[in-house]
Amino acid sequence: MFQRILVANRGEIALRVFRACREMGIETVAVCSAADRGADYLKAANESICIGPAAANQSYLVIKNIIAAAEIGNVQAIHPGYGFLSENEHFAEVCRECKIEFIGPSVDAMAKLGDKVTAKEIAKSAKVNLVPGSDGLITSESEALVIAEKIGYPVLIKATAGGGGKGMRVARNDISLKAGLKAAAMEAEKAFNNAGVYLEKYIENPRHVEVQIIADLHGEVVHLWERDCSSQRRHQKLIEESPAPNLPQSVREDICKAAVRLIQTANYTNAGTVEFIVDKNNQFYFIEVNARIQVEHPVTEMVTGVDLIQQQIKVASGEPLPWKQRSIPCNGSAIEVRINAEDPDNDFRPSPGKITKLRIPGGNGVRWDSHIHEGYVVGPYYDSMIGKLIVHKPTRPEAIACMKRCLDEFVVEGIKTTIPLLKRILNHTAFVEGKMDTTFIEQKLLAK
Amino acid sequence: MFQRILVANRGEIALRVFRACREMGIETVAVCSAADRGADYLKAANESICIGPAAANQSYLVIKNIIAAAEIGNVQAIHPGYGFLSENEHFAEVCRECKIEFIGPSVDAMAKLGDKVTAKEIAKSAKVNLVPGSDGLITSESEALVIAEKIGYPVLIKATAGGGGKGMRVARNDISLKAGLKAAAMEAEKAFNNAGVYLEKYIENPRHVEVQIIADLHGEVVHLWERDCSSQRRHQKLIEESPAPNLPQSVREDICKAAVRLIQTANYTNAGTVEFIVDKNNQFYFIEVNARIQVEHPVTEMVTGVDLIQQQIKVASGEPLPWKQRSIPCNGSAIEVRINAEDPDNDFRPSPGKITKLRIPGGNGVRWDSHIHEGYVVGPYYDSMIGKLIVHKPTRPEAIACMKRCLDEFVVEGIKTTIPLLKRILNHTAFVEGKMDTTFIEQKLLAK
Amino acid sequence: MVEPSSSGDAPFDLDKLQQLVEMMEKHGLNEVHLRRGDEQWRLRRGAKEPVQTASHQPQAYFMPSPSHAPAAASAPAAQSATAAADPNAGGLLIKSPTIGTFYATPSPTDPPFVGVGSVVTPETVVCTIEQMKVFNQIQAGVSGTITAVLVKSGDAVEFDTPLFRYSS
Amino acid sequence: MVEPSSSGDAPFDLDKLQQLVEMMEKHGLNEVHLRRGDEQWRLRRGAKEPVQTASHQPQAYFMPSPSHAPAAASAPAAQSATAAADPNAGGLLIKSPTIGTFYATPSPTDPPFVGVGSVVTPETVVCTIEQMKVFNQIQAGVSGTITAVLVKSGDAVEFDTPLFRYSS
Repeated sequence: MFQRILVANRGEIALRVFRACREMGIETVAVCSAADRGADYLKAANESICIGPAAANQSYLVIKNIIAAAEIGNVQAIHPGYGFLSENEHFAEVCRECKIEFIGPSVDAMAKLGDKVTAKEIAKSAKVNLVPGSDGLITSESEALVIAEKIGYPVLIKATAGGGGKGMRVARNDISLKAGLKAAAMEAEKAFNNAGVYLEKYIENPRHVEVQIIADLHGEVVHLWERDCSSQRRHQKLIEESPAPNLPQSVREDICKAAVRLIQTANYTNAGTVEFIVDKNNQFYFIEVNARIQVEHPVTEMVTGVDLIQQQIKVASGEPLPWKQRSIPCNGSAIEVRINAEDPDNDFRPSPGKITKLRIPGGNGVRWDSHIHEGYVVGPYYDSMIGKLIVHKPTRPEAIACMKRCLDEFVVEGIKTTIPLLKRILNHTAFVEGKMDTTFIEQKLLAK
Repeated sequence: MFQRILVANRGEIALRVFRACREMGIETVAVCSAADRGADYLKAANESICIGPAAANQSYLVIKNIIAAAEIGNVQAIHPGYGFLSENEHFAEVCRECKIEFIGPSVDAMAKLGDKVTAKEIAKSAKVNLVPGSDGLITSESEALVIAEKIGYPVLIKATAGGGGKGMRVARNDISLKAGLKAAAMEAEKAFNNAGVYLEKYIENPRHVEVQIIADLHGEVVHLWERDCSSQRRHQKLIEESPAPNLPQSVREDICKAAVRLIQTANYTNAGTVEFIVDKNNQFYFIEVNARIQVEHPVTEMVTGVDLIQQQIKVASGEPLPWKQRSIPCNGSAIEVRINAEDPDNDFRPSPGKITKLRIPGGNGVRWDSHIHEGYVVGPYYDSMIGKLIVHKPTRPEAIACMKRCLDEFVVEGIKTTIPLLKRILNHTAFVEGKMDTTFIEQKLLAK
Repeated sequence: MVEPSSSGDAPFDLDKLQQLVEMMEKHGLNEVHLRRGDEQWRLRRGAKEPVQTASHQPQAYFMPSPSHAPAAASAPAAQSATAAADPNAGGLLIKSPTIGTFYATPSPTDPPFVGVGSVVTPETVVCTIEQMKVFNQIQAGVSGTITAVLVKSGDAVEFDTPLFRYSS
Repeated sequence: MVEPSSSGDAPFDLDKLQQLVEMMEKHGLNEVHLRRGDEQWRLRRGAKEPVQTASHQPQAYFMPSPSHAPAAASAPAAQSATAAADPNAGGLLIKSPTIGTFYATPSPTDPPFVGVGSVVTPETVVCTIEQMKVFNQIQAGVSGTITAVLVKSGDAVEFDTPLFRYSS
């Protein structure tokens, strides 16, 4: 086991790793920018090294500065957290060349899964469903009709050179497919000087469901069940939960097994997340792998009782996983909300500033992961997420009631936060009934 | 189910009940003294009524004021919390005469268990072990020798009129028993003008183990496993945990079953705690029943997943218990520390004052139950306990590591607290090995 | 014109001041103004408005914060007490010594114990407050003339709810 | 008309004032006004409104700044940089633009890039900082004369660690 680890991150996830290490008896070295220097959360580390000015591209994103800090800090391993360099395979490679363990997957696995085409090939060979499509450009109307019949309507016509929705059409039957092909090709020709189009099944109002996996260096791969992260605004997750509501047990098991197959096929190690979209018929399609720990990992920790950060460190140090798949439970229901320093009344613009008053809810079933405190200054330099509030209760209705109670108690003054929006989501029928999809917040809740 | 409940208490337990009710959709009415008026935690109630000046005997302890508040506040039930009027059977009686449900046991059960002699008779008829003894005054030396042989040495010779240790002797064999009987009788005659003495088995360095039970109004009684509360100073509990460490599974089951038998025999309903002392050979002896919710109830909530406050309210409203004994788990290990505003360097004198800085630990497995906040003024009027920090982890060593990490993170400025003492206990071999008894803090840790 | 006293030889006693400050903190005093002869001490905590002081008043006055503790004390409290007159209008107040239901009259058909203009002594019964069907007679506790009745018969009152305004 | 007192011979007791200010800060006092004879002290913290003062007082008026947000800014930072001279002694500083290991010389056998007394221009190389076996030449960035070298060869430095003191 490592004796000393550097955490190449900041804020709540850095604190999360410091805490996990402290409980394991592992020393930690923090890196910080000049903007974070002296922040309270750094006291949870054994040492703190300033690696550059506030701008992330001059501090948290500078590989050589972090490696220099690791050498000066005399650590054996680096935990990258999420964001910043966490999915940068070059960083992982440099770490290992410098004989510092990167707490994450192998460079090879990161590279393979980081490339969309290779990732899709891996999924195919692992017999994991991809969104079905034409597997190449459409050469004739009759070919398109055959494919559409095979994959089923509605289908999406997409320009191969496309972007920004241009040259894109949804077709719901043969007639609109024929018309759409022509219109899309013309539009694409005009916009991109390339008339090539292809077909893909159109997944309407999909759910975002992802599977947490962890794999050791000895070939053992287990899943830790799934999370539903459909409550999004502009592809930003706002609320995550485990288990996914209204997903039949057989589908839950199938999706989790698919994730394990894919991870095994990719020879992936350490923690990772396999993302899927799920349609109204509970068909699921592989989207991508997040080759790192995720913001929403606590909901999985609550229902399984597994400390994912500690398990990442143990796996990276060579320890075998301590359990088999069948001994990983999924107890009760856990929900996480992200508290962002954003102004919901002002198009969610970041709202930096000093927190003049702060009352954190507590009590039965409540977990709070955050580095902020009364008097903390939320800077303008980094992500606007300032804390994660997690509840864990025997049932989903109880978890929702607990979260609503917590958000009612929550007081943050001095900055604007997304708490009012979170309250609205928690009261929205679609959420209460567990019938969220990735569009409901923008199309139903925020629509005027 | 009740729609509106009054909480006849203050501070953390009042907040605990407000939160539980809010999650159940039940409105709450708070009562407060003039000293607590305007306190932040009262905002978690729907209404707050000032019932008198700061002194508890003019506010929280005045039955007619609380009943008046309940009538004005238009509630259907009163939750008494712990302390104050919670074990006052007259209060329970008045509540029910006023057609306000008292959320607790029946007056009859409170009265029976509140009386030591009756409680012992109930224990006997429930076949629950009491500390063995002479069952009356010793009439001759030979009788004493027979009894001592029966109950086994060491035995305690106690004056029937005794108090303050006078007329008390420990005898470890026949010789010291004979000598002790004479000496004790003489001392008692001199001190109390009554030479009567009796014998009791002397339990050396006992552990304090208690069993949480809950019983509905339909005859169902279940236990929620045991708690070890041996970490005490001057009979004040400092740290509580569940399950009790180093207690064989068969003993755990026996002690829990004994508690259920006793509660059934007493026709007791609602939540209660059956207290035992446990000797070095894991023999357990009934001491008393606490006919209320207890400070340390959260550790039981963590390992069983049951919300005890909500369950109290459900039972009081007539709902049957939703589970059978066999479906109540005991998962992982939970530890609670009480944070008291006391000065450990000054004989634990209360340390009231304004909290000028406060950093509450958080993260995985951490629960915080408290009404305090930065800027809160701890008054000199009430109990010095200002918060309960609870951790829940898969194993006891992990729970201890997590608690130590939390106490290291904890910052309270402006008042003195027991945190330094708690840290010392958590590092003490007896605690780490789970070999605490009720004397180790005073005799080993605090001894000079 | 101003002839400073000769007492200026001794420095300010900061230990006493410390004692005073702690006293203020403990007791939630907002302002203290002390003067003896030509020595005057004036301390203020948490005050918002500028204090007007006439420049040469020979008075020693203590001004504990207007009524109960400030800030934190701007309590929600039971809204049930509907004031018959504004209790914040200033003046001297007779407050409720307990919680219960206020009755201005001995019985529904009787006239009120007191009304505006009534002269009261400390022993004068000014109302009853009912708790658990018991009607507790409340005495004025002060001497003066009632200038306003602040609650109505049947109103719920809590501890310290203003009941009457009076002038001395 | 105003006859200033003769007590001005003794200076204000700033130690006492310090004690008083600390007392105010600790206890959240906003204002203190002390007077004995013609001596009066008046202190206020966190004041927003203009202060009205009687016009003819020969007052001594201290208003400690309500600003200075220390606390969070008194940073811990890596203790690894062992200063060869006190970096807090004042003066102008050349600070490290990055994190790494400081070397004063181009190679172990060479003399230092600069020493006390060296005259530097912005382009003068003053040291190298090693990161991942790469020795980055660090330029002075300022013009002046080096008056102190604050770190030793082989010391770890972090971003903003003071390296040299200089006079311009």
